[in-house]
Amino acid sequence: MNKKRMWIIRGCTLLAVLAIAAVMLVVGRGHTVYIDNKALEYNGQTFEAMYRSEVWVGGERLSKLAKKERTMSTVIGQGFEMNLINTANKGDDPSEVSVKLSLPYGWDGIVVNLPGYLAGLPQEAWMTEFIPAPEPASEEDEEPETFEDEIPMGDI
Amino acid sequence: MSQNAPLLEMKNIRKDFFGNQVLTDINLTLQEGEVLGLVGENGAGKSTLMKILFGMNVIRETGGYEGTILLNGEAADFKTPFEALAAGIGMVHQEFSLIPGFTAAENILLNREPKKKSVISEVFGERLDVLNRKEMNRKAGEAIEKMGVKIDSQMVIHDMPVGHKQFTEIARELSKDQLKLLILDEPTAVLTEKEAEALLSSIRGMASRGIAVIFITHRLQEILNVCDKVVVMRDGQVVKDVPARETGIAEITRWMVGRSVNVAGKAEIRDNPDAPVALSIRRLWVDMPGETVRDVSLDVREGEILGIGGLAGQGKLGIPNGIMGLYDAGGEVTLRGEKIPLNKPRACLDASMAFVSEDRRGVGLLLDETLEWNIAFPAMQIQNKFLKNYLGGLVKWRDEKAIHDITRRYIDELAIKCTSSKQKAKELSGGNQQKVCLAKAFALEPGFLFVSEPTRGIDVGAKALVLEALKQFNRESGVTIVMISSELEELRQTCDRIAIVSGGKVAGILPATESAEQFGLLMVSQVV
Amino acid sequence: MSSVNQKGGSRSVGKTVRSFLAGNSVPIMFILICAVCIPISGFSPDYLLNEIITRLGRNAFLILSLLIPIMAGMGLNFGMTLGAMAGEIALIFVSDWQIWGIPGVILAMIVSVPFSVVLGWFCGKIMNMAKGREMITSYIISFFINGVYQLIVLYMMGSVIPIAHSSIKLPRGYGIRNTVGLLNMRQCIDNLLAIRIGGVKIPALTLLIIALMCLLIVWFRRTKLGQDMRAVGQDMQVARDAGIQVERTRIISIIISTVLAGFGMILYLQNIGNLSTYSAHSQVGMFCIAALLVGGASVDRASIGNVFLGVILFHLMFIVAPQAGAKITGDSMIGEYFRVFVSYGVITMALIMYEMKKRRQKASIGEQLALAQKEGLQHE
Amino acid sequence: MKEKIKDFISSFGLPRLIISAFLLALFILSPIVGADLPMQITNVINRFSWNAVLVLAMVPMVHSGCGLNFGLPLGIVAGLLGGTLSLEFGFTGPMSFLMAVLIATPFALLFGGGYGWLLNKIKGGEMMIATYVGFSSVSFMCMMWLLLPYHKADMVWGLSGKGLRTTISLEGYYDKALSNFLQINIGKISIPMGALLLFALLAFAMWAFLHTKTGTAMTAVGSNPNFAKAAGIHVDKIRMLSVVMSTWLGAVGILVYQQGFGFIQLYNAPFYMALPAVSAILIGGASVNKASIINVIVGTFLFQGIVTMTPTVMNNMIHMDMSEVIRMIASNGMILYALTRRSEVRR
Repeated sequence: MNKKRMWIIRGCTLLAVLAIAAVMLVVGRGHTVYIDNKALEYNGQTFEAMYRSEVWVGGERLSKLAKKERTMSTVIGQGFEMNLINTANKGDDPSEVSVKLSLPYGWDGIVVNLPGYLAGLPQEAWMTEFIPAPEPASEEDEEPETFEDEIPMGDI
Repeated sequence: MSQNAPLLEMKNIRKDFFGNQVLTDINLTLQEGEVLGLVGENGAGKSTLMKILFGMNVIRETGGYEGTILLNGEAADFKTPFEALAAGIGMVHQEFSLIPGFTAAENILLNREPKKKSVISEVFGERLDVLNRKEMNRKAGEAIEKMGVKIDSQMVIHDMPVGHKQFTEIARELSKDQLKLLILDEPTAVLTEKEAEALLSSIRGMASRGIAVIFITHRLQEILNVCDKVVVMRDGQVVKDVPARETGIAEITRWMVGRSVNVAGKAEIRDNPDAPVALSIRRLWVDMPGETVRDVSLDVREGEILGIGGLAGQGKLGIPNGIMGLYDAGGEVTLRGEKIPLNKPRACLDASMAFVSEDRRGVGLLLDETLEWNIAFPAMQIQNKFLKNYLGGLVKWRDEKAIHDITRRYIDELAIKCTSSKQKAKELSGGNQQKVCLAKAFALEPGFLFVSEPTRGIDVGAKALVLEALKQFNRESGVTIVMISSELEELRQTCDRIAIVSGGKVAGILPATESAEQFGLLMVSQVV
Repeated sequence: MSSVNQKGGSRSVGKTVRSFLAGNSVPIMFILICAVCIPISGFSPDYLLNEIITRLGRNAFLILSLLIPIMAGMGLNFGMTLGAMAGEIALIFVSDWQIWGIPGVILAMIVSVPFSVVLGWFCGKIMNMAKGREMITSYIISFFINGVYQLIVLYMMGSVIPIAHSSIKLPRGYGIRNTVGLLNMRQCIDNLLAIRIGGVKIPALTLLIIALMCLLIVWFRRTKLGQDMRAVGQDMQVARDAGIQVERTRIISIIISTVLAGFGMILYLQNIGNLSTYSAHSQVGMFCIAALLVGGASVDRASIGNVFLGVILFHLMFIVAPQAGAKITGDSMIGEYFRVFVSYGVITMALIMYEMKKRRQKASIGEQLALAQKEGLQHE
Repeated sequence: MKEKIKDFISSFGLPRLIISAFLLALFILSPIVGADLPMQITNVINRFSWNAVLVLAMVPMVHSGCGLNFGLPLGIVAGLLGGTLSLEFGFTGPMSFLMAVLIATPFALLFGGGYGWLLNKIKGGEMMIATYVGFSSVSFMCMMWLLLPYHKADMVWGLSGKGLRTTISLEGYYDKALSNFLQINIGKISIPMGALLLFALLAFAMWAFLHTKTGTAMTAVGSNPNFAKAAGIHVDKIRMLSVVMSTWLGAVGILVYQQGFGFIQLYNAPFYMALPAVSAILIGGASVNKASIINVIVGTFLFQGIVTMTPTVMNNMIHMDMSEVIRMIASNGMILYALTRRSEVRR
């Protein structure tokens, strides 16, 4: 009886720990969000980039995007919020937009195309995965010299 | 006394270690609240009997025992000491089993500590319960109360005088609620007079509480003072079982040592008082754990075989080990007029003394080496025998041939059973190992020989051979021999005079012809 | 007899005094070294203070993991390196799964546990087979497992064990790079609730965690298991006779130590901010042990106080030595080598003191006997 | 003799079996996978000649019961002092090797003496303390290499003009001093006779010593100190002697190694040099308190065989070089095995 009870308790604890782990896996997932101010082609239609777009994340200005510019921000978890102060064309007075995005779990890097988003196109149009360019193989080609290999066997 | 079944009943207990009988048909009953004094020489079988009762592993490892043990009329056969404990049998061994850094209280309740549950222990099991110190101290206090001897439950063991350690052990047993029978194995050995008295009175106290006590000691007076009945054992048999008030020390001693068949064919002994003194020992003390020598003065005469007897732990073994420099020693030793420096083994050996240690495997032999090495080594090192000198003695080369020859010689002379002289010492039987040790000593061709427990743990046949070899060595090459043994009989057969050591001092020296009783009295005279 | 024991009593008191001095000679020596080096090095006090506090947060937890095996009489656990490796493996996985920040740290700790337990169990088993030479054994075990670690990390990860991100993989396609960046969890715990007093940053949360750890150890000492460990540590045979499962207890103590070491390593690395895959663990054991000993601990006796004093003194020396050395000899390497030398020297000294103490305890009964005899004379 | 063989087989533990089987496999595989066998064999023999003496340095201390000499670096340090000084004093060619040995000797005796004294103070804890004595001495010398007043241009740092370099080329000094001496070339296999001869000489000396009175005493002390004491042997003296011998052999060993390797490596190089020697002799069939010359030869051969063969064979088979790792696991596993043998835990 007592033993059984103990095992039950242990099982629960184990589950609890695993649950925590699972939660961490979700809430801890880090993403890099790339915000583009580029013209977007979407089935024949072209959405022009804005003249200026200030990107604010977490109350501080990330950058001021001109045409064809990109900025990036990191976020932990799948919810991403930013404020945009857009100036469509030179001379217009800026309009403020606050943006809430939910990011796909699987993507490390996520590209958000502002013109597309603002034009209210479907998500797959303006949100794409960012695939880093395969770095040149030359970089760090040397075998990891395990210099703390306690035993430099090669030379007794 | 209660009329119903006795607390403990042992019926025809028999036990043999590999063929040689150590217990034969032991019968023993004990009422609850009764104090039983168990006496007998070393090797009489007391401790074996207790081991059986307490379910010690050695018993099962050596093939169990025959006969039945009844507790309150029910058969009991303990596989482990823990079962015995559970059944209410407690035992206080001679050597302490206490944690030095713990307080008395912690030791008394070792591994039986009262605990408090906690959240964490729910998960990781009760080993993570927190100790309930208050409760511990209370229980410890209680146990100490029961014992009726005042000791500080908060004192750390290694700051305690020996006596208090002993009491802590007893208190531990008393703290077990189920305790019905307490076995005390020479508890007073380490106590001062006053402590001993305190213990005795506390034993009475326990008895009055209905706890039965089996009390093993060599201090016969104590037995008479405290016990209800005395059981005397000899050669693995109960020779007497009488109420304490109906007997006396002299009688008990006779029962202890008196041989049923009194050895008739005693070898001729030579006791010539006017022989010059070969070795004279003055005010010797030796720090040999368990065999402490306190103050020994002794003269060994030229050409005799002097026996040194006495009960275990009284210090007889300390004497040769001290003189030969194996243990810390002080005092004065002169061999044939010249002073022997102590704590210098080499000096003794150079003075042509040799020693056959009682600790064959530990000191006597190179277990991993060949017989040749074992026999030739000391002679080689001390007297440069079996060596070839090259470059004018610069290189001392081992002379394998000479070594082989000497080894073969002794193998033949002492009839050592072995496959070859190259055999490893550890592969030999006890008896043959002992012979190798003798050969080692003989090879030194000593002028004076210490032999310590030459027959310990070897079978009867080998015993006779070894003793004969010694006697021959003495009689033929006139070497003075001091032979230490805890078996009085073999001393009486082999030796000319026998000194009895008791309480680390020489209690007396008698010719071997003296009656066993006399020796017995000496043995127990000043036991500590 | 009893009189002898009284003698023994008084003598043992004297011994405790002596052993107290012996035990604290090391810290005193270090205070002196630092006292000399600090002015020479010419570091500003609050720079030093900052450094010390950072290193305190970085190392204290690791060192705390050493206490329990000492309590169980298994000496300095050179096998704590195993825990460190477990922690590193966990971090590699976590950073491959792109779990960042505090969640990453927590996850890493959880992941490290199974590895630590297995390794600790192995270590304990082996040490039980080599009773009496635990330290050298645990020391060799750390090398042995280091080999296994490299087998896994250098050859299996990416080939057998899935590793997604090429950023931590070697270009050749399997094996982990020499350094794995942990930028995304760098000092995430230290910075949370960090307090700044003057120029000094105090990583409150980290220190809090360490404080909790200390409480945990204090609590553990008072549990049944803790009691058993102390018993086993002092006399295995007696403990066994009393029915304590000696082997099991010893293994548990090593497992606990290994797990804690794993956590400690993770905290350590989140502070450093990157993981040098093949070297981070190899020295950690040595430095932690040295620090503990500098704090006045010995092979058979260590307290939480030792840990903190040790961290402070040892790392103070560690910071100032190179500068001081450079100032004196004009060669910065001298200081570098000096501090390594000191670390090893300290451990060597501690080991020697320990062995000598063991032998000293055996002696001195002889004198007592001689004394007793004299007294005997007087009585007569 | 038959007995000897039997003993040898019986003392042959499972790990050893595995390791030697592994080496055998390597030898068989190497031609199959297209590695150049003669070259391999030459390498093995060469490495053997470099390292054998260092392994031999284990024997005396094992015999006297001081356990495995993890303190070997102490001897190595003495050797390094000898080597560097003989260069500093401007000796060149084979002469410089001879001088190096001569100069190293007093250091070795000095260090060994102190080391032995210490080990006698801490009987029972030898191995751990030996390890750390080695480490301390090496890290201490790290400072000395910088501070000692060396001036020889091709030893010190170019610009500062003081402080020894981390590696010093022995070009023109005792590089290959022994190896080239009566080198024999059979086809593609070349055998460094000189080095082997020196080892043979030392090994013979050791073998002979163990047959003298003192040598016998040493073995006895290792086998059972109490027995030796009872037989009037001055145990501490014998242990001391064994330690000094080990240290001196360590010093010579590193010099022999250098002459083969062609460089003096200073600073951290000696740190872990004890472990390979230790595992080598264990692989050869020694235990914590028994070791013979045969163990040394067999062990060094097996160990160096693995060291040299694995990389090439591995590379040719599966194109990844796991040799490093395999060596770490094999050798340390061997040491662990030896440490955990019940029979030896008694002391």
